[in-house]
Amino acid sequence: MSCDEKTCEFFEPGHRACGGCGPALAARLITRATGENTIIVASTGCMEVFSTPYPETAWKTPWIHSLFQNAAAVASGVEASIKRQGRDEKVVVIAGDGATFDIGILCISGAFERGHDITYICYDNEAYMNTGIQRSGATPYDASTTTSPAGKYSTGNQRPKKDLPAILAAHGSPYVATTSIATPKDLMDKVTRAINTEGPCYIQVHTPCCTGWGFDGAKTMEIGKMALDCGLWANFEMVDGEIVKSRKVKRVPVEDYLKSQKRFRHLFKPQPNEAEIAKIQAIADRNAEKYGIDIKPKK
Amino acid sequence: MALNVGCAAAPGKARDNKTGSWRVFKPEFDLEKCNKCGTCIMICPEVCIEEDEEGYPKVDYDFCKGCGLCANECPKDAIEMKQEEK
Amino acid sequence: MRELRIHGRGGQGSVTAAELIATAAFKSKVYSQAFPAFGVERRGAPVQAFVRFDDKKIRLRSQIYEPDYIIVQDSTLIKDVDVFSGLKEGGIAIINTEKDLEAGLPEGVKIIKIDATSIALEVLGLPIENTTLMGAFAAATGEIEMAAIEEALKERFPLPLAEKNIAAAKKAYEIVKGGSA
Amino acid sequence: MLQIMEGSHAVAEAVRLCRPEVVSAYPITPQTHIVERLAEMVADGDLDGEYICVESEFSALSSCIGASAAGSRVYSATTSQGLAFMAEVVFNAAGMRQPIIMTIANRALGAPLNIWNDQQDSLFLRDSGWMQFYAEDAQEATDLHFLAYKVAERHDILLPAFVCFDGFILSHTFEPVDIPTQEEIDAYLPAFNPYQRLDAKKPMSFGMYATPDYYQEFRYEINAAMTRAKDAIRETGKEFGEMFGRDYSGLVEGYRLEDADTAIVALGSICGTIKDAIDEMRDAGEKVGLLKIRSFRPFPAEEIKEALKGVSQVAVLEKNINIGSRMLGAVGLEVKDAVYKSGIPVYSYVGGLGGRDIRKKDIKQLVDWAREGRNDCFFGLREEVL
Repeated sequence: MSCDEKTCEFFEPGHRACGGCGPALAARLITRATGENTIIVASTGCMEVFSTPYPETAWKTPWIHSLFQNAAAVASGVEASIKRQGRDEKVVVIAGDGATFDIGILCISGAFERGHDITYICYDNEAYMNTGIQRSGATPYDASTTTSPAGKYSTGNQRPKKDLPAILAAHGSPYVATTSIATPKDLMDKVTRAINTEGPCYIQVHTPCCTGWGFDGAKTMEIGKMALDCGLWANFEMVDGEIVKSRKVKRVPVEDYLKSQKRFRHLFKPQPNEAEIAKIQAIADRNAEKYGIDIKPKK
Repeated sequence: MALNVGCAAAPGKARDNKTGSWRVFKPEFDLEKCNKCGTCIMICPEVCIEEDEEGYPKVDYDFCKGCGLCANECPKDAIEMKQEEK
Repeated sequence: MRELRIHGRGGQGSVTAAELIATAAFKSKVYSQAFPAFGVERRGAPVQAFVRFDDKKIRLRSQIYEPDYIIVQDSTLIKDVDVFSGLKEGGIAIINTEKDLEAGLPEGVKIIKIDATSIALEVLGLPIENTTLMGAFAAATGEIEMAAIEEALKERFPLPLAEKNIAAAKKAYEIVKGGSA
Repeated sequence: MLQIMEGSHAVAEAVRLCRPEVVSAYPITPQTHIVERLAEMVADGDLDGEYICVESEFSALSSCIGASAAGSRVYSATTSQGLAFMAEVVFNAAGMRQPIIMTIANRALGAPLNIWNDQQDSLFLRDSGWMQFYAEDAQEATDLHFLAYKVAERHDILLPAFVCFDGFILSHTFEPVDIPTQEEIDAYLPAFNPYQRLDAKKPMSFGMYATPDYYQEFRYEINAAMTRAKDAIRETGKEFGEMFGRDYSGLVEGYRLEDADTAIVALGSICGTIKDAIDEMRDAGEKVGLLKIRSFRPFPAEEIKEALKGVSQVAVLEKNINIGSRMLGAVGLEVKDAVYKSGIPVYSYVGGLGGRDIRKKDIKQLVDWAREGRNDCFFGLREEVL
């Protein structure tokens, strides 16, 4: 099938994502960047379920799903096979954060250590959304999920996000980047760069989930931008393990971002929990330092 | 329809699922305000807005779920979400 | 069917010896089967390996409890392990020893004592006597031909090493044939 | 040409002759010698394929799915804990109808940890949708790989297959094996012709999910393919026999069953020992025979019924335990079902677990037990430690 000349879209309408779905937008933007000569390997997850109820597939490029945790291994096999056949399709994994940060990390570690020429893209909606919003290793500090509920003795998820970009960079990945559906051009540019970089590359896309995080689907991009603006999400690039570029922002405090989502609502009821908000602010501050995202005032 | 071996399928059937019926609010476009920036086209998670012959956005309401993302992101406030008349 | 049980210690090449004897037997137009006493024994621990010989295809898969022949690669095993267990009346035991062993040897079997370690040291420069004992086994039992041992060793080892092993096996073969063992 | 070699190396030779394009495996005793030899072959250029040195069995079979779906003939091997670890992928590969061939060097499952032979590992996956073939000796293990690829890749079958051979007892034993030439195997086994594959020129989605509207039909279809596999095995096995003189047209194989009053039923290498025991019993005037099940999946119930129709009792020797089942062993249960209407008593005897040696005298004891009507017992138990 050739590229639709007018739109070059490889993700079709009719899929069953929630209105305003961040991952659906990510799927669309990723496939625009990867183009027709790409084989997509998917993990089990929300995106897999909303896009491929038999016989309705939303994917116009070759696509394969096997299990929750084995996308990186399946991709290894696809890559080995097409290499052996002398074919030139790009092999791109698209998997959720649960499949990536938690259950699939063994397969990912193996695939990255072996150096397969694949691009692994994690759509990070910061919890297990397919099964009903349970915490994952990507869930941010203090977010309330169904397995890390805020309660009388808890302020929600008690651990910060796992630093997966650093872990995969430490595997010797030539190109690791983070991006967001709130920055579509950045997302597509990074995907393009990754698929054209030899070796195992990793991209983590921030994909706000209106249902899981508790906000109106019209605000999916807005929430993404707020995460960038407060520093709880940073867009950066790592080449051969070094951070080489990051998206600069004039940072704002984290409160507005937290207030915008039900998963953080407990931090403001009955009155703002200053101590916890300060801890989250500290996470943003550390991100800002680590990734160099602050716009420095001109001297 | 015979089953395809191994639960595989060729593209094309997703369009059988007309998600437009999910819609509660409908985006209405004020083309007077539109500057043809293409933001709404680019960011629609349903891939159901395309350019018309003059470069203006054209919604395929068969699939628009009425999420309002386009209206929220439109830099010219040219899109208004109106309650669907049923 | 004739059966051989090899007693050795981990690292002495008992399994290799069994495989080489089976290979030599196969090359002597005999059906053969070689297998280790599958274990997790580490270097130095007592181990066993088995070989069967027959003029027809071998189907039996159990371990060997009543051997026609035994090879004891290290005489110190005699006090640790009942190496003679089940050895058939009139069977042959080939024991690698430098001492003149007398005590603890069973009656009604043929005992062949040979100082294979000294031969291996002299010919190979290494105290690895498994291939040397193949020569002794060939001479004592007639199950395999010396020419087949040569062929098997040449297949298994690169040439200079194969030649040395052949020389060691031949030396043991001649000693046993000559009755001086 | 008849050569003497280790069973694992014979299997590796067979795999090489099948020209897999992608091999992906993880080391585990007693399977390791196969994949080590294949890695050597790739390193030396004797096998022209990709060898993926994966970090786990889970990835081994997962990458096989990817490579198979992308259009390559693939191979893997494992056993026991490794097979259990990849169990989720085992079901998935079958459901995705990828004709993957995997050698299982049968070994016990822990706990307790045990590296020795029995057949609990492959048998626990009997409902996974993989064909399961059991080899009596290194020759059969070798030949079954050619057969397995040929059956699995048929477009009317498209099922993966285990070629099971007993760990250590076959994998680590040196014995004579006739290894065909490349020309012979090329003439028997055509190049892989995928039914459908991942291909940018003809995009398709593989491994979609099925709602209650479709799932059951996919399970119906895989079972229908497994049923069709019986004829496919007969045809390809017969063809193999015509080309190589070793006939595998039967899913079962009888040995001295004619006029037997007692039949022993078994899988795998123990059949050799049983044949020797039967010869001795026959010499002593006892009418005993063996029915070897070569294909456990698909299960040849009709052949079993036919083969056992004249006997008075059946002793099923089980190297597995079907814990908590109505019958102690999984094989006995199915054999009993196969002969149900005939009323012939079928007894299940479990032994040889975790590498416990089985001797001719044990076989003779089982025949006696069957004649006495004893059922559902272990043999070779060390009563003194119980």
